[in-house]
Amino acid sequence: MTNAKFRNYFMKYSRLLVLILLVIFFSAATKTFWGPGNWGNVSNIVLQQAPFTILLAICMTLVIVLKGFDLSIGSAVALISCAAGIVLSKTYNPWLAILTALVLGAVIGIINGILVAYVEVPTFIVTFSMQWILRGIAMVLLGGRQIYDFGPTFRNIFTSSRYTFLLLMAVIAILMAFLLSKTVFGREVYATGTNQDAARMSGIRVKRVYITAFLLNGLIIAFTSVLYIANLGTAEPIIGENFPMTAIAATLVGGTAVSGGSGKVSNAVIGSLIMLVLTNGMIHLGVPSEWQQVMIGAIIVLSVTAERGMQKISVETV
Amino acid sequence: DDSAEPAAASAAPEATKEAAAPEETAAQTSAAEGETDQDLVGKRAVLLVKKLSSSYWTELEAAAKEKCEEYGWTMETLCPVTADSNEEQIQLLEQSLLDPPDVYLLAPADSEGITPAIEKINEAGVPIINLATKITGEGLEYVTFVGVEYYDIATSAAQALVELLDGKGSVLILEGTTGSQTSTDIKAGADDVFAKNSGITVLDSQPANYQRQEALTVTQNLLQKYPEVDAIFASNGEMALGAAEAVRQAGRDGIRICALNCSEELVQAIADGKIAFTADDVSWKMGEQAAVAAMDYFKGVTMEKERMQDAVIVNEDNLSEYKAKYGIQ
Amino acid sequence: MQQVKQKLKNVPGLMWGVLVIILVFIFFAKGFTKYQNILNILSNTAILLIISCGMTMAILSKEIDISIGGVMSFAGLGGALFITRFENPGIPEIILTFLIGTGIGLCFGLFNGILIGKYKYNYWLITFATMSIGYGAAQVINGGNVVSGFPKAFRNVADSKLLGIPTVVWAALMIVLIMLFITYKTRFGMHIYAVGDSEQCASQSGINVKKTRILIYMLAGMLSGFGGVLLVAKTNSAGPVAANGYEWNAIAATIIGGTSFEGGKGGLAGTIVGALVMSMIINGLQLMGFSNYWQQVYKGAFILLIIVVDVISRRKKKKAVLRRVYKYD
Amino acid sequence: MQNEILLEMKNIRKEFPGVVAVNDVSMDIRKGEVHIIIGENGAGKSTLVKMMAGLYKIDGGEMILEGQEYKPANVLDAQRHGVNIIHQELSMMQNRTVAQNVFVGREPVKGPLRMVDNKEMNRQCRELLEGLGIGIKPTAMVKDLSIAQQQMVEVAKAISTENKLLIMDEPTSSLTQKEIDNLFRITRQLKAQGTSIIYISHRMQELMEIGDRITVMRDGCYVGTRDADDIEMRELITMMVGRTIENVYNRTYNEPGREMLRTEKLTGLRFRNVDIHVCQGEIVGFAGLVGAGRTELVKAIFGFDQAESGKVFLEGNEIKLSNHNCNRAVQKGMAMISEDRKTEGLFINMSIKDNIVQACMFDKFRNGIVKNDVVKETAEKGVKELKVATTSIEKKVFNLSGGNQQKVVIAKWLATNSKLFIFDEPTRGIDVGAKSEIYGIMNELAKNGAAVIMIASDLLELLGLADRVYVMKDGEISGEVSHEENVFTQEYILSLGIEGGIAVEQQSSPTPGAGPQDCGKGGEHAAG
Ligand SMILES: Nc1ncnc2c1ncn2[C@@H]1O[C@H](COP(=O)(O)OP(=O)(O)OP(=O)(O)O)[C@@H](O)[C@H]1O
Ligand SMILES: Nc1ncnc2c1ncn2[C@@H]1O[C@H](COP(=O)(O)OP(=O)(O)OP(=O)(O)O)[C@@H](O)[C@H]1O
Ligand SMILES: [Mg+2]
Ligand SMILES: [Mg+2]
Repeated sequence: MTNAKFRNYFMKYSRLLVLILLVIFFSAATKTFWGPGNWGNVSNIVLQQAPFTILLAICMTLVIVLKGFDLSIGSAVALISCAAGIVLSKTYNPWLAILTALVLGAVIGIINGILVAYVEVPTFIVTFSMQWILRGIAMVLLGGRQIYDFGPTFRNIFTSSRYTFLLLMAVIAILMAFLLSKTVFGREVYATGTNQDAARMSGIRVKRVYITAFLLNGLIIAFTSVLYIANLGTAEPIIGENFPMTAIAATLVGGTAVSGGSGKVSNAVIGSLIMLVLTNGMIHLGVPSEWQQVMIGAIIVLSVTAERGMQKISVETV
Repeated sequence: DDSAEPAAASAAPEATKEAAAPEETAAQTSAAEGETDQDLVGKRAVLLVKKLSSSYWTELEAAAKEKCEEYGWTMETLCPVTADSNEEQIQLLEQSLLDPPDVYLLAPADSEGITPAIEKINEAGVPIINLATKITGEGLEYVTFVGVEYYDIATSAAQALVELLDGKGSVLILEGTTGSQTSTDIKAGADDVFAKNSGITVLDSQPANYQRQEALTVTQNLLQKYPEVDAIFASNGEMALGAAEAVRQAGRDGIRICALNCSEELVQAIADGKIAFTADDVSWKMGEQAAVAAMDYFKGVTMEKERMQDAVIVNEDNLSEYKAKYGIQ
Repeated sequence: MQQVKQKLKNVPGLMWGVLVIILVFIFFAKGFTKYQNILNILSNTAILLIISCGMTMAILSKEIDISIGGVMSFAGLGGALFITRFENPGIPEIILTFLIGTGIGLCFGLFNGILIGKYKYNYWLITFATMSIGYGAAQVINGGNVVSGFPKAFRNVADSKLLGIPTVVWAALMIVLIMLFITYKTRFGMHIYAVGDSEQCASQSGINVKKTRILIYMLAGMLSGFGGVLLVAKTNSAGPVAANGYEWNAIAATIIGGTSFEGGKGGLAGTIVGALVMSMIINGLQLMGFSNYWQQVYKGAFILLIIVVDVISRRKKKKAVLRRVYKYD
Repeated sequence: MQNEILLEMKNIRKEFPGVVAVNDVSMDIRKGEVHIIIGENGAGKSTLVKMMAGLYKIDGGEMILEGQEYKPANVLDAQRHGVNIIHQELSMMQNRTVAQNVFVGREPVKGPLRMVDNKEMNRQCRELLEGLGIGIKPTAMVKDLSIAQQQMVEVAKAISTENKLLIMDEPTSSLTQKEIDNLFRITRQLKAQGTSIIYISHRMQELMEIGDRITVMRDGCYVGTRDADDIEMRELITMMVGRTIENVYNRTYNEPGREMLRTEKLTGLRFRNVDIHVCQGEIVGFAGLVGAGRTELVKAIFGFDQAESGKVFLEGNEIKLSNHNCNRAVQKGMAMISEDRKTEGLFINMSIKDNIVQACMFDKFRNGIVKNDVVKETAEKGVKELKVATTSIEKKVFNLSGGNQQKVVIAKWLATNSKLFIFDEPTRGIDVGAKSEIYGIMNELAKNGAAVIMIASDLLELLGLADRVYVMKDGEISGEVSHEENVFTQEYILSLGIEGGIAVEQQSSPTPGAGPQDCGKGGEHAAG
C-alpha cells in the first residue's frame, strides 16, 4: 500500500480502531463486560443506551455539518416528552401521542430553521435561546410534576421486545445515512455547510436546506422523546439537561469536524459507542466516580495524540 | 392554630411593616408585644427554594403558600433559574432586599455558601426562618431552623431496608449530585447503618445526580456488573424510579428498592410493588411549619433553635393514607 | 478611542434591542433603576464578564474554549482548599490564593494552547477534554465535596464595597480595561484578529500564529482561573461543578455582543454589552415577578429578540454601505 | 549592476504528495532586473517562488542570496532577508481595514506601553496608497473592496517594506488597464532603485512591456531563459506549451438567433437603468473600470443579489424579480462562472468530483437519489473536456493550481444544460494554453446556440471574442460597440468607460516594440 493510501485508510478508520481497542481493553480487564449471560454489559450498551445517544448525536451531526450547533436538543426532548405525556395520560392513545410529538418536533424544527435561514440568526444563539424557551414551556406545562400514567398500550409497543429501541434507531440511522450520502438533499447539506455562497451560486436553495435540516432534526428529536418516555416510563420537564454536551462529545469523538461540511452518521454512531463504552467500562472497572470524568478527558487527548503519532509513523515508515 | 382575622384587616401594610421589622432577633419579644392580632395580618413573606422542578419543592411551596394565605399574608417565591445554584440564590436575595419583606423563609442550596446574602439580610434586620438546609455560617442570625435531618432519614430508611432484608443481603447505593450536602448526609447515614449490620454488603455506590435517566443507565450497568443484588438504596425518589425501571427491564424481580422523598408517582409505584418503601422527608410539612414558625415569631412565642420534622416511612402500613392524599385509587 | 467608537458604531442594532429591553424593565420591573439594583446587576455581571474576555479572544481567533467552566471550578476549588488552611488569612495569603487559581488556569490554558496552537489539534476536542478534566479534577481533589465557609477577609475581595461599588465590579473593571487595551491597542491584539480573520494571511504576513494561539488560550485560562477564585470569594462556596454553565453563558455573551464564529469580527466592547444583557435580563425578569418557569421562557425570548433586532439592522446597514456611491479619485 | 547576481537557485526540487511540483530547477535573478517567469497552469511557478519567500521548505538543491546560503525558515525570515511576495491567491483579512491589512505583523507602535499607533499606521498607509495612485481610504474595510482593489492593497503591502527581491505572482490577473499602468510605473520605480522583481503573469503582452529576462517553466522543469528583447511571442508560447498555438481568439461569428436575455431599466444597489439584450449565438462582452458595477449587474440577473426595480426577460418571458433566485436561474438555464472563484465558485475542501456535480444534481437526479456512477461519469467527462490537470477526480480542489481550479468551475456549469452562460473574468490566472481552450469553449457554446455574457478586464480579450461590447461606467451603460463598427478599439472603449467622456491622459496603447503580436483577431482590432 502506498503511503498516502495507508494514511487515508488510517484516517478513515482511526476512530473505529479506538472503539475496538477500548472494547478489547474492557473485555480483558473486566469480567462483566461480556458476561454473564446475554452478552452482559454489551447488551446494555447496545440495546438500552446507545439508541438514545446515537439518535441525539445524529441530530447534532446534521446541524454541525451545516456549521452550527444545537444546544436545544435537551430542552426539546423535555418539552416534547411532556406534551406527549399529557396527551397519553388524557387519551391513553399512543398513536395520538406520537403524532403530537412529531408535530411539535416539526414545529420546533421549523421555528429554528426559519430563525436560522430567513432571519439569519447564528444557530448558536437560536438554540441557546430555544433551550430556555422550550424548557420553560415544559415547566409551565408540568411544573415539578411527572406524568407516568400512559395507559396500558403505549409502553408495550416499545418495551415488549428488548430489541425495539435498537431496531428503531437503526432504521432512523440508516435512513439518515442514506439521506446524507445518497441523495441530492444530502449533497446540498454538505455543499451548504462547506461554502454557503458557492452553494447558492450553484443553484442550491440554501434556505430550504436549512429549514429541511432543522425540520428533520426536530422530527428525530420528537421520535427520540417518545422513545425516552417509553423507556423511562415517565415524562418530566427536567430531562435532558446534559444532552447537548453528550451529543456534542459523541459527535466530535466520532471524528466529525465542527468547521462544517463534513461529518457522517457513522461518525455519530462510533462516537456514541466510544463514549458509552468508556463510561460503562469505567464503572465496571471500579474507577471511583470522581475519577471518571478526568479519565474521559485524558482518554480523548490520548487517543488524538495516538492518532497523530500513528499518522507520523505511517508517513515515515510505510 | 389560631386563624387570622379575615379581610377586614387590610391595615396599611407599609405601617405594619415598619413596626414588624425588629432590629435584631434578640429584640423579638419586646417588638412583638405591641402587636395585636390585627397587625399579624397582611404580612409579606418571601420563600426561597432551591428549584421548582421537582414535586418535593412544589409541594413545599404549595404548603407554605397555603398556610400564609390562611394567615392573610402574601407570599412570593424566589427560585434560581439554574436548579440548585448558590450563586443565583444569593443574587435573588440581594435583589429582594431592594424591597424587603417581613420575613424570609429560606432553603439555601449551600449551607455556607449562602452566607453573603444572609449577612445582608441580617443587616437589614429581616427575620429568617431557615428550612430544609441549615444555615451554618458563623455569626449568622436566624429565628429557627425547620427541617429534617437527612442523616436521620437515611438511617431510618436504611434500617428499614435492613429489616426488610432480614439483616442480610447485598445492596447498591445510588448517590445524588456529587458534592451536594444532602447527598453527603444521606450517603453517610446509609453507610453507617449498613456498616453496623455485618450481613449487609454494599456492593457499589455510584452517583446519578438525582436524575431518573442517569439512575436508569447507572443501574443497568451495576445490575450487569453484580449478578446478585438484593436491594437498591436510592437517595431520592427520581433515582429510585429510574432504578425500578432498570430492574424491571433486566427482569430482576427480587430486588427491593427503597427511596427517599415522596411523590404521587412514588406512592403509586409502592402500591404497584415496584418500590418497597420510601422515607417521606415531609417537604410539605416543612413548608407549612416554616409559615407557622414565622407566625410564632411575630406573636412573640419563644423560639427553639430547631424545629425538626420526623420522616415518615411509607410502606404497606400507611399506604392508604398517602393514596388518599394524592387521590390515587 | 476612535476604534472603540467604531466598534460601538458596529453594534447599533444590538443597542436598540438592549434599549427596548431596558425600557420594558424600567416601566414594568419595580426597582429596576434603583441604585442598589444597578449595583446588583453590575456585580452579577462581573465574573461572567471576566471570563467572557477570554472567550471573546478565543472566538475572535476563530476557535472556542469550552474548557472555561471546568477550569473555573477546578481553580476555584484549588484556591478554596488553599485559603481554608488559614484561620486568619492576611493579604499575602489572599493574593497567593488568587495566584494559585490563576496559575491553575494558566496550566490548563497552556495545555490547550500547546496542543491546539502548536500541534494543531482540533480545538473542540481538546477543550472538551480539558473541560472534562477540569470538572473531574475538581471532584477528585476534594472527594466531590463542596468547600464552603471562608474567612471574611477572603470574601471581602469580592463581597465588600469600595467607594460604594462592590469590589467584584472593580476587579472586573480592571481586567476589562486591561483586556480592552490588549485587544484594541497592542500588536498581540491585532494579531488575534489577524489569525481569526485569515490564518493564511496572518502566517504569510509573518505573524507567529502558534505563539498567538498559545497566548490566547493561556490568557483565557488565566482569566478563568482568576474568575473561578473570585466566584468562590463571591459566593462563599466552592463546588466541583460550581461554574457549570459558565462556558455557554460566556459564549452567549460574546455572540450577543456581535463577535461571530467566523473569526476576526467583533470585539470586546460588544462582549461587555452582551454580558450585561445576560444578567440584566435575568434581573429584570425576576423583578417583574414572573414565575420561575416563565422566567426561563422570557430569558430565551428576550435574547432572541435582541439578536433579531441586531441582525435585521445590520442587514440594513450593509445595504447602506453598498449604496454609498464609490468615488474614484 | 545589471549583471550582478542577487539570488541563485541550484537544482531546486519540491514534492507534494503525488506530484513533483518543481523538479531540478536552476536559475538566477540579477540585481535590479524584472525577471518574468511564465508557464502553463500547474507548471510550478508559484511553488518555486513560494520557496524563495519562505513559505515552503525546499526538498532538494540550494539557494544562494548575495553569495550566502539562503534558507528562509519562514516568511518573516525571508522578509528579514529582503525577500517579499505578493501572492497569487488573495489572502486578505476581510473584516479588517486596509491599513490593518497592509501593516499586519509589523504595526507601528508608540509609547512605553507599545500601543499600536493607529493614526500613524493610517497616515503611512494613505501615503503609500497615494504613491500607488489608488484612492482607497486606509480605514475602508477590505470586504467592501472589489477584488481588483484588494489586489492593489496587496501590492501596497508588499512594497511598504524595503525589498531586495519582490515577487509578484500574477498581480494583474484582475486589474484593469489603469491599475496595470500604475503597477508598471511602480515596478519601474522599484527597478530603478535596484530592487529585483520576479513577475509571474499569464498576460503575454505585459511581459514584453515590463520584463528584462523571461524564464519559462513546464511541468515543474526549467525550460530556458531569454532576454525579453530577443524573443518572439510565438517562440515563448511554444516553449511554454510545447506546441504552437496559432490563433488564441479563434472567433467565428454566428448569426445572432432568438433573443435570450433582455433587461429593461434594471436597477440595483450598484447599477442603474440597465437596458441590455443578449441573443443566442452571441458573445456579449462587458467592459468597464473596477467597480463599474458589472459583477453586481450579472449577479442580479442570476438571482444571487436582489435587483430593486426594472424587468428581466429570459427567452421573452419575464422573470419575477421579487422571487428570483439562483435556483430558478439555474432551472431556467442560466450558468454563472463567478469572478471570485474561491468564495463563490468552489467548494475548496471538496473533491473535484463533488464540485463538478454541484449544479447539475437537480437536473440529473430528478427523483432525488444520487447515482454514484453518473456522478463519476459527469466529473470525468468534465475533467477530460477541460483538460484539468489532476491525477484523480477525488483530489481536493484545494490542491489544484489556480487555472485548474477555474476549469473545475467551468466544468461544473458545462455539466448543466444551460442556455445562457455568464463568464465573469473567466480567464483570471489562466495560462495561454488554457485561455485559448476556454475561448474555444465559449466559441463552441455560442456556435451551439447558447448565449454568452463575458466580463473581462483585459480589453484585448473582449475585442477578440465578443460580438458586441457594452461599456459600463458608474453603474450605468455608457455605450455599446459591435465588432462590425470600426470604433471597436481599446481607445474607444476606454473613453466610454472613463469619467469625462474621451480619455486623454489615459496611456492605453501598449509601449512600442513590445506590443501584442498577432494573437488573433483581437490584436488586429486593437492595432487598427
Ligand atoms: N499545497 C499543495 N499540495 C499539493 N499539491 C500542490 C500544492 N501546491 C501546488 N501543488 C501542485 O503542484 C503543481 C504546481 O503548482 P503551482 O501552484 O506552483 O503552479 P503554477 O505554475 O503557479 O500554476 P498557475 O499558473 O495555475 O498558478 C500543481 O500540479 C499543483 O497541483
Ligand atoms: N467602492 C466600493 N465600495 C464598496 N464595495 C465595492 C466598491 N467597488 C466595488 N465593490 C464591491 O466589489 C465587487 C465588484 O464590484 P462591481 O460589480 O461594482 O465591479 P465590476 O464592474 O464587476 O468590476 P471588477 O469586477 O473589475 O471589480 C462587488 O461585490 C462590490 O460590492
Ligand atoms: Mg500559480
Ligand atoms: Mg467584477
